[in-house]
Amino acid sequence: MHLLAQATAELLPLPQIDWRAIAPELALAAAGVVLLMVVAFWPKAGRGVLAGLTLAGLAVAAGLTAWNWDLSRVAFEGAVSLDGITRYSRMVLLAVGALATLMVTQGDSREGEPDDTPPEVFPLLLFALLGMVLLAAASDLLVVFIALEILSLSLYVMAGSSRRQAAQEAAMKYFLLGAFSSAFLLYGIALCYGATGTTNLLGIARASADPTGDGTLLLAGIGLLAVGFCFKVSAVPFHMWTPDVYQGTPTPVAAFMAAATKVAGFAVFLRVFAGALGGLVVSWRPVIAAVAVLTMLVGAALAVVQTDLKRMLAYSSISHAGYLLVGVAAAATVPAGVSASMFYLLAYAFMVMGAFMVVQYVSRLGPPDDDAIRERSSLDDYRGLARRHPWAAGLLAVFMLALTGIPPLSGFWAKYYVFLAGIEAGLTWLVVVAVVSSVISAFFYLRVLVVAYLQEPVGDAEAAPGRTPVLGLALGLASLLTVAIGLAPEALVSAARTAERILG
Amino acid sequence: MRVGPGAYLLLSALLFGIGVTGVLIRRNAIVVFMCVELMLNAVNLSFITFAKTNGNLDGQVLAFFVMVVAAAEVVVGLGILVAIFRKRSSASVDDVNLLKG
Amino acid sequence: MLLTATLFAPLVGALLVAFVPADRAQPARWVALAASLATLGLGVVLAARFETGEAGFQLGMAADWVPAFGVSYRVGVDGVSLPLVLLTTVLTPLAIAGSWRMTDRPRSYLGLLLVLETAMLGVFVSLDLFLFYVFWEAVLVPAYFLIGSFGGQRRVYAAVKFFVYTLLGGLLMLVGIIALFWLHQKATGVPTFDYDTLRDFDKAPATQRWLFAAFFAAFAIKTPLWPLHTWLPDAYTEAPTTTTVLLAGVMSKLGVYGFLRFALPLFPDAAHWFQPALLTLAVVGILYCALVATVQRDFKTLVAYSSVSHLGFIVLGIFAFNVQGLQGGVFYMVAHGLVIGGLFFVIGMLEERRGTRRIDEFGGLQQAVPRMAAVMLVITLGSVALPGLIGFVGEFLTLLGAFLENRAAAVLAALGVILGAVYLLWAYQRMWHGPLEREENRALPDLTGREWAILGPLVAAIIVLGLFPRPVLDRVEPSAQRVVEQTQASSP
Amino acid sequence: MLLGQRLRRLAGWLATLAVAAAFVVALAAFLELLSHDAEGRSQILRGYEWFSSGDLRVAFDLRWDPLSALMALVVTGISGLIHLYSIGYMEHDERRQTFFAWLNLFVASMLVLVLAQNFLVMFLGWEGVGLCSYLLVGFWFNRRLLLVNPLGRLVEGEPDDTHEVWAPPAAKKAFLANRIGDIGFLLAMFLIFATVGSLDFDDVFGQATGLASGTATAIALLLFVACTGKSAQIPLYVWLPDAMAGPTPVSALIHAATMVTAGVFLVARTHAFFEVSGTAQTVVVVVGAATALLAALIAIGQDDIKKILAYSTVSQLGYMFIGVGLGPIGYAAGMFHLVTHAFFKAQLFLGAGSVMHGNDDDTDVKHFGGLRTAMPVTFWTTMLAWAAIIGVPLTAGFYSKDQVLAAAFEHGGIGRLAWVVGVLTAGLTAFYMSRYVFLTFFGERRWPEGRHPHESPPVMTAPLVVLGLGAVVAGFVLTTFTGEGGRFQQFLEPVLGAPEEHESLAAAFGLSAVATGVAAAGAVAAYLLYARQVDWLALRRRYASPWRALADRLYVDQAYELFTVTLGGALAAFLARTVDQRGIDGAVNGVAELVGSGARSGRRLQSGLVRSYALGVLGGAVLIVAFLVFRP
Amino acid sequence: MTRLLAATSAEQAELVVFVVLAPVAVVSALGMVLNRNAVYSALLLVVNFFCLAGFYVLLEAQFVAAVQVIVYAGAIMVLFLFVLMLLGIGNDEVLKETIRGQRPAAVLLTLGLLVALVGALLAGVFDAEPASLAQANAGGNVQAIGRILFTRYTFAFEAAGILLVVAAVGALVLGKRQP
Repeated sequence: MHLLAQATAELLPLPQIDWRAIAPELALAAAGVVLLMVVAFWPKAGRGVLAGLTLAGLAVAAGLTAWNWDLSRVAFEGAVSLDGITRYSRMVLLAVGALATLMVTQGDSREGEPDDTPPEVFPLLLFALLGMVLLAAASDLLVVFIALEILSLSLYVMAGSSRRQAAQEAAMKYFLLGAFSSAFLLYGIALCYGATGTTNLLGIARASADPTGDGTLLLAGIGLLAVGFCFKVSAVPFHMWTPDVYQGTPTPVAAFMAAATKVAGFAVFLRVFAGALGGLVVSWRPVIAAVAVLTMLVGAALAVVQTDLKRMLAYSSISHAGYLLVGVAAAATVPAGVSASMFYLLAYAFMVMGAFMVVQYVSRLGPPDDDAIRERSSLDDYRGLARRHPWAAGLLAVFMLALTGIPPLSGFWAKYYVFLAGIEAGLTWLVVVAVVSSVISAFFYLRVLVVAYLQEPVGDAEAAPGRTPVLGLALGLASLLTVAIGLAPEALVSAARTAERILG
Repeated sequence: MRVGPGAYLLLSALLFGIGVTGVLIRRNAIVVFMCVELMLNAVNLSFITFAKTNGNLDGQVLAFFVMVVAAAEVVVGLGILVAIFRKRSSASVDDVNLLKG
Repeated sequence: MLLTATLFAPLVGALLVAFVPADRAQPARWVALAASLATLGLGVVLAARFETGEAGFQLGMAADWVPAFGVSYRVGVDGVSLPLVLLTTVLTPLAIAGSWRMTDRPRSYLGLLLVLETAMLGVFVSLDLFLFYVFWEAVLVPAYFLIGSFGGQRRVYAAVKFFVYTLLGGLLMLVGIIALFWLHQKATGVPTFDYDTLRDFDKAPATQRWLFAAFFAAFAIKTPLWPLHTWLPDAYTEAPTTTTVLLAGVMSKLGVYGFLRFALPLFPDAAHWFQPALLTLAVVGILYCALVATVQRDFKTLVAYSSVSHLGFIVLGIFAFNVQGLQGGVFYMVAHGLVIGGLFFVIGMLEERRGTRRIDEFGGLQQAVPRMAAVMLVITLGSVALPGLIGFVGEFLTLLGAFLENRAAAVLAALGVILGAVYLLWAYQRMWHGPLEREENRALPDLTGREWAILGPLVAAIIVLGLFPRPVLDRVEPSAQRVVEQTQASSP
Repeated sequence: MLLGQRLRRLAGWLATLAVAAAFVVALAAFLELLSHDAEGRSQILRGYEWFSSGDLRVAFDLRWDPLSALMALVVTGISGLIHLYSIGYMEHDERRQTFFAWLNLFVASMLVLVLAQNFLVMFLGWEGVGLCSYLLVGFWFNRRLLLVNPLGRLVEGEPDDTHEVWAPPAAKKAFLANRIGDIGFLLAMFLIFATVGSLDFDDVFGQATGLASGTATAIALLLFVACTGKSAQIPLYVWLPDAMAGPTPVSALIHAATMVTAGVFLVARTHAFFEVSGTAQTVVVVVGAATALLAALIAIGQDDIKKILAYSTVSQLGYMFIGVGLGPIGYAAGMFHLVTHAFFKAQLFLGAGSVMHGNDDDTDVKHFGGLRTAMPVTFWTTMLAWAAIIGVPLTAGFYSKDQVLAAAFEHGGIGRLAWVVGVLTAGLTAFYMSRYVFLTFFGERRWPEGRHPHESPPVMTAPLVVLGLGAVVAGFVLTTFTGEGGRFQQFLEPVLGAPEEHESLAAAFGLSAVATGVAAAGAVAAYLLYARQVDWLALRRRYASPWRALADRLYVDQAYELFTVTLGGALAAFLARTVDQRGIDGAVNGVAELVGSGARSGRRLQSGLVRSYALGVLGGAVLIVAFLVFRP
Repeated sequence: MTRLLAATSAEQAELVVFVVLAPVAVVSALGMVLNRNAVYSALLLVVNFFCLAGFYVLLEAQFVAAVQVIVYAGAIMVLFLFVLMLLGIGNDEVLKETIRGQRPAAVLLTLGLLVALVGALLAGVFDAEPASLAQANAGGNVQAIGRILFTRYTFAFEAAGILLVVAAVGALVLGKRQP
């Protein structure tokens, strides 16, 4: 027996598993599996139960994150690294997950309609989150790729699982384009591997540092990596899926995508470009800067002419990706770039989720129609909202102004911090473009308020949205965070500062 | 005269390009998806080749993982396509454009 | 602490108003009025505690806000800002009283007015550039809703135009502020937005020009300077009249105050470098807008253009870089605030009575409402800067200051004085003189007690401060002197 | 001063008493002043500080010296009488108390003007009287008043012999003309402060002599611009005739006796600058002479009695400017003429007012005739004033005008020219004044049926008498002591300085003989034309076009109107409609439109087709990779 | 001597196999893209995968080659065919392009991509002397892969497990509850 153990040991040394490092991920995975079991063997379990379990899982994961808070190391032979980016994104992602869970629990189907998302959406949500935290923590391109696939597949399914036709179309577009772009990403990984002989970020950093060879192969790989990441964070010209998908998918899922995918995507963006490839910044900064300019302007400009709020939010999220790219462009040379981007992600996540929550609330107004191909999110549905649902309108105003970047709301500080980073990195011209873009974007954020506040309601009063306690809770949290971060950003800013040192 | 890694890499790039073209010009969703698979395999070829030039096995392991991922993708992808096809019996990617603008 | 109380009292009032049940308009009105009067009281105490003859900032208070960014909450008043603070606290209660009759969502309206007051006060008292910017942008929101949801026909267009236009300027200024902050941090390693610190740390002239340009964008749009003025007639005309009172009376001062408090002392060299350009813009604005005003058919629009023209004088005075100009500029701000407030109030009262503002709808009103006519005459003459009335002192000093600095500019601007008399007196003649031809104008009621309560103080101030301007001027002078010294170009 | 309805009847008396009191005080102060010797004759009353900025200090200081004393006496005296007159004249107006309030406000401002010790306080009064003139001219803001069509109902295609105008435009015109002048005053003050560093008279005049002549000229001319506005000289005289739209007492007080003479006073007060700059003096003399001649010409063509008197005023003011423009030699003469003119012109206006009062407010000489029996007092007093103005020897006008001309002649150079013009004008003056008198009081009755001309109440006639006598006596009284180095001149010397030498009696006599002769010729001509049975209307028709030229004020007003109203209005409209809305605002909105259109086209790319999206991805990838591989 | 001959012969063998397989791979890929019948496309793709498997063998990746044949050519492609048959969309597809300019754009951009990639490869490892995997593969390719798979790639391996779970759940969700 003992001998056998010895034999196997020398034949196949047992791997060192650093359980603690991945405790939160494990918790998420476990919760996901448990939920799967519940869904499978207790079909009559209400959404409340599932939501409760999900939240419990998230809470545990959050607790473990806190437990790991000042853990700072590279684990699993460089597969994952625990540093500021990891823990900050974990925190944000778990919070976003909780809000998304609440939204999903409420659902956006009116009384008398079947739920438009199956119960499996809860475990899928957890798995998606798992993929995202992994993505944020991954310090090996292979893990990046796998984590990306985990979250993408979960999201494809969450989108496609709705009975609405638009949702399935969205799922298909998202899937085909996602697979297409991940092939590019993969090719990028291959080229990086070919150029450096490893997929480990530390190794790549080391290899890219030494001047042997002109590194063209590596640069080509970087370019393709950028393509993959830009697609995930929906930067122009890889953005075109975004409006269709956000508009088509059920609002809770869209909100989750808009907030969480960005967090994870930019976390990895920062880790790879600002961290591992920081040495090559002179080569890739022009690319990122150019993409940023396109993203900011195109996103803002196209949002102006939208007539559907979900779609408009999609374009606005594109332009916000542009601002974040400013942070990324700055990050390689200016530490503030990293913390600015992380803080921006935090603020943005809650703003945009809040906005989508209002959308969800409004989409419940009006009579049930089971075979609607998509939800009611046209701007016309918001006419005179202030007269009939003053609270919803008020919250909408808060989120819109925050997205515009009006002080003292969270969005303002985020924007400010990114601008600061940009100027510190000597990218003032880029910041000026950002200013122009945010002026353009003011147009459409205001347009929403114009419709909600300054126009008279059309038709007779719609049916009440029914009781929406859970959604109300979610809205309360989101708005509270948006305002609170705006009034007292200190703690979260200094927390973001700790993310500036990137391990591997 | 012998076959250097360049040949394999060129071949891989060529296959990748063919896959890309396929995605762009085919309308049958399933064929489009097959083209994506072709792209992945082209990349795999690169991985294996690079594994040889680098003299380590990581490339082969990566290729293995890629196959796993591809398998998972196929399952989900085909699921989605089937679901869509159930709603309106066409597999043409051009027919799904409710969402635009 | 007192200052902080003054600053946030209206905000508290707004919250209280929000808690009044939706269907009860009257209590909301009283709460709002009480809040604004309380603010006025605090403002008066502030003025009483103010040390005349002191040049520096007084009654201030400082606390950390976001140390991570070097952002602090620092407020204080000096001779330049105190009169403007008082102006704000005086005009707001009047505006609230003026909107007493409003029946369309009075709660939200009054609440927004109070929020606007806090924001504008904040701009005047901030001594931290970041805090200043925060208040600067915060002004936009209530103003936007006031114009957009309570205004006239083209209110949405006007509101959005106003918002976007001003936001553009503000953001460019933000870039400037950040750059300044960063330069200072790079030079000294200390992250701070503190006004005095950033002013005293010396900057290369070339850099100054860029930064000045950034600040200029914000201030020139807000003031507004020609040719960035086109948002203003729309906004003033479309906004409900009592809002216009605050926009024209106080908000239009934010821009010039910004020049005076920030653009000049922070970037003296650049200020000198840009001086000719600014004087030119000011003069062009004075003449151009005066001419344009003469042919307006809507009296509100006419007054709006006159406001642009008058602000040109203030800019002229400020960019004279001498104590007469600056002191006169500040006094002119107060004068303009009171006078134009009165003008808009009277328009509002006429509109309440007749439902129109078109000049040709009136005529011979003096016969129907002699008291109103008399009040209007005083205000109008105050606006055309008749000696002995409030307008004159400011206009004289600003023009004198400009003359000492640049004679051509002053001479041209003086032509604007004539034009000012032209359009205002012509309008007065068309509306109040002549025969009472329109039937609907015959039965107009004269001023009510409430309206007396609004206009009385204004008229009194216009006359008293015209004959005894020193209470204001003496407090302004030392600080103005200080600004002049700070604006001395380091490299001639 | 706004008294309640109940006190309305008392208002007039109160106001009159107030002014009378002022007069008494002034008189007392005057006598007290005489008690001092020449040096002690300028006292300064310190008031509170108005405002201060930097080294600029402005206080409400008042100055009491011979010049201001003289003006103060004239102002309070004349206006006292006119207040009294107004009680009767405004009897039936329900806004009497307002009228008197403004009238008193005027007197107050006028006193501030003349008593000021520094430029800014003077400017306060300067603008104040302008304001009162605006208010009082526009007093009947809604009453129709008839302006006489100069050609009468005698030219084909003239349906009506009158057309209506409103007082408000006249008031506005007056105010604006004054405003233009005031800008000159303002700039003058700036220049003074810029060069001298103070606005106090003592400081300023103390240093005036040391000024560079260029600066002095600039200051002097700017001040003179103010004078042309206030005192209705070329080019700004056009407001005064229109200002006749106001109540007649106003015309008498403001537009004849006091306010319009403020310009003359200003030149006298600031003579220091003019003396440093010969150019400025020349300008003053030339403008004065030109105005005198032009106005006299136009006066001939007027049928509206108030207009005749208005142009006559303008013309007489020209005389005064000739006087004060000449320098030390003429100051006394100019001021002298100012005083005498105050008497007779006030009388003439009040007389005209009395005529209107008795003729249903008609102002057309064509509608009068033979009134001397109907209104004897008015007639006789007017004759006295008439004598004074045309310069019948021994009347006030004779002395003062004579002194002005003498001074001009003696001054030599430009003065000689001014003398010629002055003499010519004297003739014209005699002509049009006689025309006025003959057409109004002599000849056969031309007034329409149903009108019953009647004499005015004593409260109105009393002032007429006083002023009429004054018109005759004033000159005599003042001159008997004058002549060589007479009292009047000595009295003013502390302020205005002494002339160099005196003219010989013979020369003076010859000169006055010439002037008187020309005047007599003018009077006779008028008599032949208007007092005999000549059909002057027929003549007027025969020489229609030259007549119309005169009647239409030599088209000056039309020219101004074309320039300001038409062209200025067009420019303003162009700026407002085209430049502002299309140009600037168009650009602003254009930017927004640009974004919008760009977005709409960009929207078309968002076709909803997966394959085009994939194309986008591929395109981006190609660009990025290509850039990184083939790095520039 | 003999070893040398052997070596060269091995290289020659590699050359021969490559020269045979490469065209087949390219042609089958092109066929897959251009064939209007989806089923044929699938079959051609299978052919292509077999060729790739062949290359893997040449590149000393026997394990991956085997997986390629079993998993890919076997399982995955069968799944494809199964779905094609199930949905009955094996019938011919109209090849007429409907989006204007799509095809030329596609071809041009692809060529551009190829140019860029080839540029990168030429600048990079194009003619690098292939290192031998001999010592890496010591004790057999499968064992070697297994060793690093369970040491350095443990984490990725576990993550892949999660991925497969997700895929399974996804299939479940998408498959069930269709009306």
